[in-house]
Amino acid sequence: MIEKALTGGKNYWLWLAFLSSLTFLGLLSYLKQLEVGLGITGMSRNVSWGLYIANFTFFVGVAASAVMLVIPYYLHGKNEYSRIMIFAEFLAVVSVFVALLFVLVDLGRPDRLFNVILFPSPKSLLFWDMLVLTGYLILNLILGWKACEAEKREIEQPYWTKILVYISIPWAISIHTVTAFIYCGLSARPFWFSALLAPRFLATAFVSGPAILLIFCLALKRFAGFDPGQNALENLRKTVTYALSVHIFFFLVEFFTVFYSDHPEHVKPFRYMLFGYEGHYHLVAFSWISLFVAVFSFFILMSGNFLYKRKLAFFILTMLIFGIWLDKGLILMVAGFNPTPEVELEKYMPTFPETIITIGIWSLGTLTLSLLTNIALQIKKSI
Amino acid sequence: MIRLIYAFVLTLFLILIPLFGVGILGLTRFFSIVIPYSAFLIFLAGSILRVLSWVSSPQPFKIPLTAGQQRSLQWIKSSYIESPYNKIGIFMRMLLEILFFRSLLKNEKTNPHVSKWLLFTSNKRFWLMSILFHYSLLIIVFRHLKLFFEPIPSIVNLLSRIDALFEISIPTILLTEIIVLVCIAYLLLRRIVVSQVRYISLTSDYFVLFLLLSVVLTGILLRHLFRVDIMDVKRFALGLFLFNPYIPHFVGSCFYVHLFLVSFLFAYFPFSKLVHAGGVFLSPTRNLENNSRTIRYLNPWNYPVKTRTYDEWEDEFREMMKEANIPVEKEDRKI
Amino acid sequence: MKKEIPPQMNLSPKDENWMEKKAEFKKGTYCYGAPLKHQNYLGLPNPREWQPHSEDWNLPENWKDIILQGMKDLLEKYRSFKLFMDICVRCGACTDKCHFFVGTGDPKNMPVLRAELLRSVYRRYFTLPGKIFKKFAGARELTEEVLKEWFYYFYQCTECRRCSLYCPYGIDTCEITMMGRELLNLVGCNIQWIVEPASNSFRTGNHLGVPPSAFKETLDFARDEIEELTGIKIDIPINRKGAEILFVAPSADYFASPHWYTLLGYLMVFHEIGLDYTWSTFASEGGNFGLFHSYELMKRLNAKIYEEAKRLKVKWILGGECGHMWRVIHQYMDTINGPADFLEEPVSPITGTRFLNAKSTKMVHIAEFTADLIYHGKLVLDKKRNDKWVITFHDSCNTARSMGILEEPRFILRNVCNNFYEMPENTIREKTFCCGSGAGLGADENLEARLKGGFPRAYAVNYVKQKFGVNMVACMCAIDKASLPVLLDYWVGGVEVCGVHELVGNALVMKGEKERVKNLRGEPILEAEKNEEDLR
Amino acid sequence: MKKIYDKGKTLTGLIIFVVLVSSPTWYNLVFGKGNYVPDLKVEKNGKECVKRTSYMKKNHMELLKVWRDEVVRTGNRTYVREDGEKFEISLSGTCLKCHTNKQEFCDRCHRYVGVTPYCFGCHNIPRETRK
Amino acid sequence: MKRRDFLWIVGVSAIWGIFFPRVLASQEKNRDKRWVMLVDVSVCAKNRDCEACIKACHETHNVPNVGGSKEQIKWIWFSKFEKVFETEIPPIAQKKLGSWPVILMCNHCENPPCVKVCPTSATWKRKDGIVMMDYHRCIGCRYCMAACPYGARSFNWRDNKRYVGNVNYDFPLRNKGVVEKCNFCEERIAKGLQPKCVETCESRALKFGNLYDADSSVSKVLKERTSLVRKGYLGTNPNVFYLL
Repeated sequence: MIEKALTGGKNYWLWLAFLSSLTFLGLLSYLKQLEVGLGITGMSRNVSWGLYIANFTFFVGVAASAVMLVIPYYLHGKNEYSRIMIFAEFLAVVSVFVALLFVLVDLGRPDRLFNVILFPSPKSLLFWDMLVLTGYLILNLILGWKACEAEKREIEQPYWTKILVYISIPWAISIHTVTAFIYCGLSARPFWFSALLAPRFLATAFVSGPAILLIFCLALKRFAGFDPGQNALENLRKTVTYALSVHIFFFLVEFFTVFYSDHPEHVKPFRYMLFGYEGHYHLVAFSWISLFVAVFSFFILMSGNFLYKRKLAFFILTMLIFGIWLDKGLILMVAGFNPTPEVELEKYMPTFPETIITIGIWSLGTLTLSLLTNIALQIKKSI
Repeated sequence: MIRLIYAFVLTLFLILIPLFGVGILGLTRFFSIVIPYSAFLIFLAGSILRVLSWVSSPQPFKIPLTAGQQRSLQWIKSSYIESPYNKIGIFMRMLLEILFFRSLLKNEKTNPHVSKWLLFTSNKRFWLMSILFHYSLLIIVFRHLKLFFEPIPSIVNLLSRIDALFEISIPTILLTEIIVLVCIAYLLLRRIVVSQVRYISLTSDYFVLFLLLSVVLTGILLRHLFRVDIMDVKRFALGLFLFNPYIPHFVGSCFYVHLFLVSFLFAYFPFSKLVHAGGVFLSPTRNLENNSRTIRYLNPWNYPVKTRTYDEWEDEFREMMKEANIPVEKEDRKI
Repeated sequence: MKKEIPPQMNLSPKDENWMEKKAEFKKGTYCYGAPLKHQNYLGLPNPREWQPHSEDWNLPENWKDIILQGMKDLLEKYRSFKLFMDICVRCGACTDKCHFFVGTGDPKNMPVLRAELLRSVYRRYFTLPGKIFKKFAGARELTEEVLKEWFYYFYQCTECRRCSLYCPYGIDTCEITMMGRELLNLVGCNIQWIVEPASNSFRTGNHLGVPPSAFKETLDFARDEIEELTGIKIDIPINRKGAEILFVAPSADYFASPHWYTLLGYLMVFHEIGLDYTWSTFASEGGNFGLFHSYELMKRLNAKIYEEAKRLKVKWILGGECGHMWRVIHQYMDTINGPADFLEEPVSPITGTRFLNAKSTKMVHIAEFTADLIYHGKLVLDKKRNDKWVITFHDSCNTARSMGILEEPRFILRNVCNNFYEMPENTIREKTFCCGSGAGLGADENLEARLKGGFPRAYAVNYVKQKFGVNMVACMCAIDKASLPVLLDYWVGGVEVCGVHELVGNALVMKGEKERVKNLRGEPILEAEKNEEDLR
Repeated sequence: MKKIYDKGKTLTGLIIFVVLVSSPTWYNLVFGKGNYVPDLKVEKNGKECVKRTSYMKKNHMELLKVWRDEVVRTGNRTYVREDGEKFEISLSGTCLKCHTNKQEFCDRCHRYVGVTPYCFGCHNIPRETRK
Repeated sequence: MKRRDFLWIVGVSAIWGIFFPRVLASQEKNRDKRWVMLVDVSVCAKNRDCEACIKACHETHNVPNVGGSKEQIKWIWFSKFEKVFETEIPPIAQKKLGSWPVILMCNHCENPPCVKVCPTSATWKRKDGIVMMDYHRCIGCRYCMAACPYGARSFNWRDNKRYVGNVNYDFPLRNKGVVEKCNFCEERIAKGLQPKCVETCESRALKFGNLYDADSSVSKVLKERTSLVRKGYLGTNPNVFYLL
């Protein structure tokens, strides 16, 4: 079945070549990072996590969001998603894969990776995150592959895949919850130290994941001549809209709690993020962009004929995903580490190699997704 | 199943030989010098003779297996690797075959299915395990060169370092150690579990796997448990190849078992199915061009045979042909 | 589904020691021995009347020595044989690739085991470990039982080479089977369905033993039939000296159905383009059953083509739709009976295309020839005339895996019909499944084996029938045309078989033709039916 | 031997094969170091070793690993030998007291057998002889 | 040793030994030691330019001097009182104390957040209260840095060995990619010595001792003098006390 990934026209190959070269550049930069150390990144003693972990968080969210299709499709038997279910599963697979890669490149000693398994420490959430993420990856790989195979051979999926589907639903929630727990269990970082962090993560995940899938489907429709079905797109739009409203609501709740209580440790990072703190305005523009995009696109998305204006839809969705990425990525990291324990403010700016590595991983993810998508498309075409 | 047991017992027996010979009889000289030298000689001579015996038979016909479009009309895209028509195509085909096990990659299982009759499912796992197995063995052999070369070529050190990519325990557990064990276990289990393969398996098939397994296991034991004085081992290894034999003192019986099994493997090589390593280069269905209509291929033993000539044939049918107004040879001549 | 999955289709053989299991000659699964008359005519060794199922095979006294000496000779003659005896690792990649194994579930039909039948004896008498360790080295004695087993299984292999495609060392069971049959021949163990056509072919020039006069009659009949269909009276040259091209087709094309319609197709195309060609009564057969018997017989039968080309002073040779005929021509003819230096490099007189790939052998496949005509727009084709059919294409093993002629017929088909669908990808092109009757096994007495062996092909046809409504299988092999109808009728039903050139003939718009209301089969063309409906 | 077909290719292949399998011989002959056996300098200015030489030759890495874990993970810094003699667990404090020259002791042998232990990355031993 | 030998002998256990050694080293509850450090802020305030302890510590432990960059590595350092105890002291008192230097180091918390989060137990709490770092096991995930409320942990962003001035060959260096921090001079304590910083401080601003030993000077001092801990409200229960 894998060989189907290698059938395609000239544009397809150009696309693959483009992604491969970006991946290759990323690989080169990573080799450089291995040689020099993480010093080539913009991370510092005070902001010790940056772009990599930001992306990790974001992609875990995208992976978890597959559940927004799985639940209606498998639990409620809504068949709108039947044509794109496989893509949701592949997107989940690729996202977990990418998320794990981001953790890998963030490690100071990747050669000791297996210590996590050799010396398991159940107290550490990173240990659990490793477990749930690899579990989710395997689960979705099996599900996606079996679905593809069943489609290709025109046979029923084996009954045990159904059981795996049921397992995968709480599992999807768990991966993002555990990822949120990594942050919100730290009393040292008041910006993260909120019970609302996990729900907020899930809300943003259910915006970004379906939004990516929506763009993906629109692109497939436009470039690959594959029709996902108008109902599926419409439902995705609704999912994004509702999740977006919850996201905005959660943000306001957090905003209220922090500023009404006026707890100094909690107020400081929020003030730094939204209004600047002691003359440092690193995040202000990003924060407002993220907020504005969320609110603005919420109103646009509410419109029923949103999907019919393709260019607008592309634009709005891209902006929205970017806004969410800023919110649970960059801002989460920088505001989490600022102010430092000694009440200093440390700016974080990703460096060039760091960005190249990040782009490399994105490209590798996109490459994998393209290959998988092509397999699925070829199968759909051949039957 | 009985074949599996034969093979297992045979392997155990082989392991016992050096244990007995060195451990009880103390024949260190025999096992550290005589055995390796004779094994190597058998290996070298046996392999060469085996290849020579193959090439002493000609390949009378050009019988490539075409797995793709032939080169015919210019506007039809021909598959120059799958159906090669020149040396480059052959080279590519053999390269892919030998380096990437291309034919095995194509493998797919045929399964009976109640309503669909047949189902073809891809079987890339077998390919993956095979290729990992072979490359691991290659790297392991390469790693051992550090014992035979002084100074050690940097490429050998580099490879060893890559093999020790993950820092697990001291001495580092190597990637190939794990991979090769997993692969042998897979290949063995496959022979036992898959009924088709179990049916065709001979004692020697199991035996080779057991032999390799015991070589690998004793090697791992030597690295991690029953350690040896590696300086002494290197001195021994270098001595062998410089015809200046040296009997290692600071090694245990595990070392002798390893050495004996490796020697046996080498000596066994030319007489076993392991010769596929050389034979694959000679396979006429893969290493010949599909151009037999373009260039005449010669068969050295092509001998004349008794055919039925046209004249003989016309003699039998002439009258009939004339009646039917079919032109005939002799008749024409007469007129 | 018309038929349930065959009960014997169990691909998980139960544990047993295959070396100790004898071959069982069950009626319907083996072919009859060759009649004495034909053995004698060809001068084959140990001629006698015999049957495989009889206890005593009347082997010569020293049969064992003959076989072992023969094996030694073959090992010295064929590197392929020697190599394939040594390098198999029994990895099992080939096991379920054989249509006979899939269809019968008989584990000895697994290609590796078919080879092991010979290999076990080879080990015993030709290798050191085998001589010493015997059974433990996988060796066994050559006994009469083993010989019978050889006979049973080497005449249950159609030499289709599908297993070889999957073998990591390219071990070719076809070669093994050929060697096995060579050896069996040394002690006079042949089958009727191979020796009789071979002897006929040797005597009269064609398998069916058609004498020249009958050959001419049947071509005249074809001429009349074409006139009836198209209103055009065509000319069919026979034994015409100085023609540019000698045309050689399998004899079934002019005596069997549905081959016959393919013949009409050839004739119409040749007439339409005004080809300067001739048939030959001497070389009235392209097929070569010697291939299934022995090197020597193959060479003896093949010689007539070049001889006739030389006699008729043609420039080059064109070959019709046939499978094993093309294996011989493509991979053997030039080597065994060449060089054809009295001929010229083939050039299409119509398009000027030089057939560079046939530069030395000087023989061109008709699919290559016609595809070239169509590509250059030399034929006016009306695809609608084939609309009645939903067509799929069956690659013949020999042309697919020994020639690589895959695209040419597909190109032709796409140009002569509107409804063309491929069978599942695991069963076409180089992965094609045999019809189950190749390599001289198309007899009646072994019908059960044939039907089982053809099962995977029937599966694929059934698949496209269910899915696309396929009702016509096109192919380019005379054996296929003969065996597929029986096979498909049994397993699938409602699917017919035709040659590629039958469809070309249907679609061909000839200059000056009358309105075509019937296709080559004499059935109304769908289009015509529609017109009638419109009129009503 | 009878006639050999494909002589050129086969002989080339066989020559490559022979050259490869005999490479240890000619490589060592060409580079002339085949008989080299490193000479290890031990200055016995301390007591006798914590373990027998034969044991240390084979298992020093194992002992160092155990020592490492004893010190780092359990905080135990004393090693008691079977005969009751006590030693401080310390690479630099105990081992290097006798084996004063890393280059001529550790490195020589490690280089000879192609081993690069990662210990010395952090447990730095100065270039000059340690006293 | 005995346990290890046993493991090697039994084959199955051998594999287990490779993969899961010493996973479940249980922490003993009944401790007899709790090392604490007392920092007399008022003494330091009199010697504002004194960096003797920092210099001595960093030299002893081969702490690279990366400079004031973002990749700085520090085991012991100082900051201003108003930054360290921002909310602990009323603003009016900050007028006097605010600019005082405060010596900072790892607090070796009784309830260390960094230990909890470490996915490989590369950092753990010893029986005597010292929060230890195992450089052999650290994978460099920097989760502990995120969890530490005191900024006590530094990461080797690159190979910093060239920044180590005079190498102390009795103490290891660190490779790139691992986290490091103050170890309360456990290697000196083992020999019965005081931590280097304590030993170096001529004005005796630093005191070190066992809190569970009622007779120790630190117990006595803590009983009598007012002391602060950093961010006590987080419940980490630090073992570095600041005397006012």
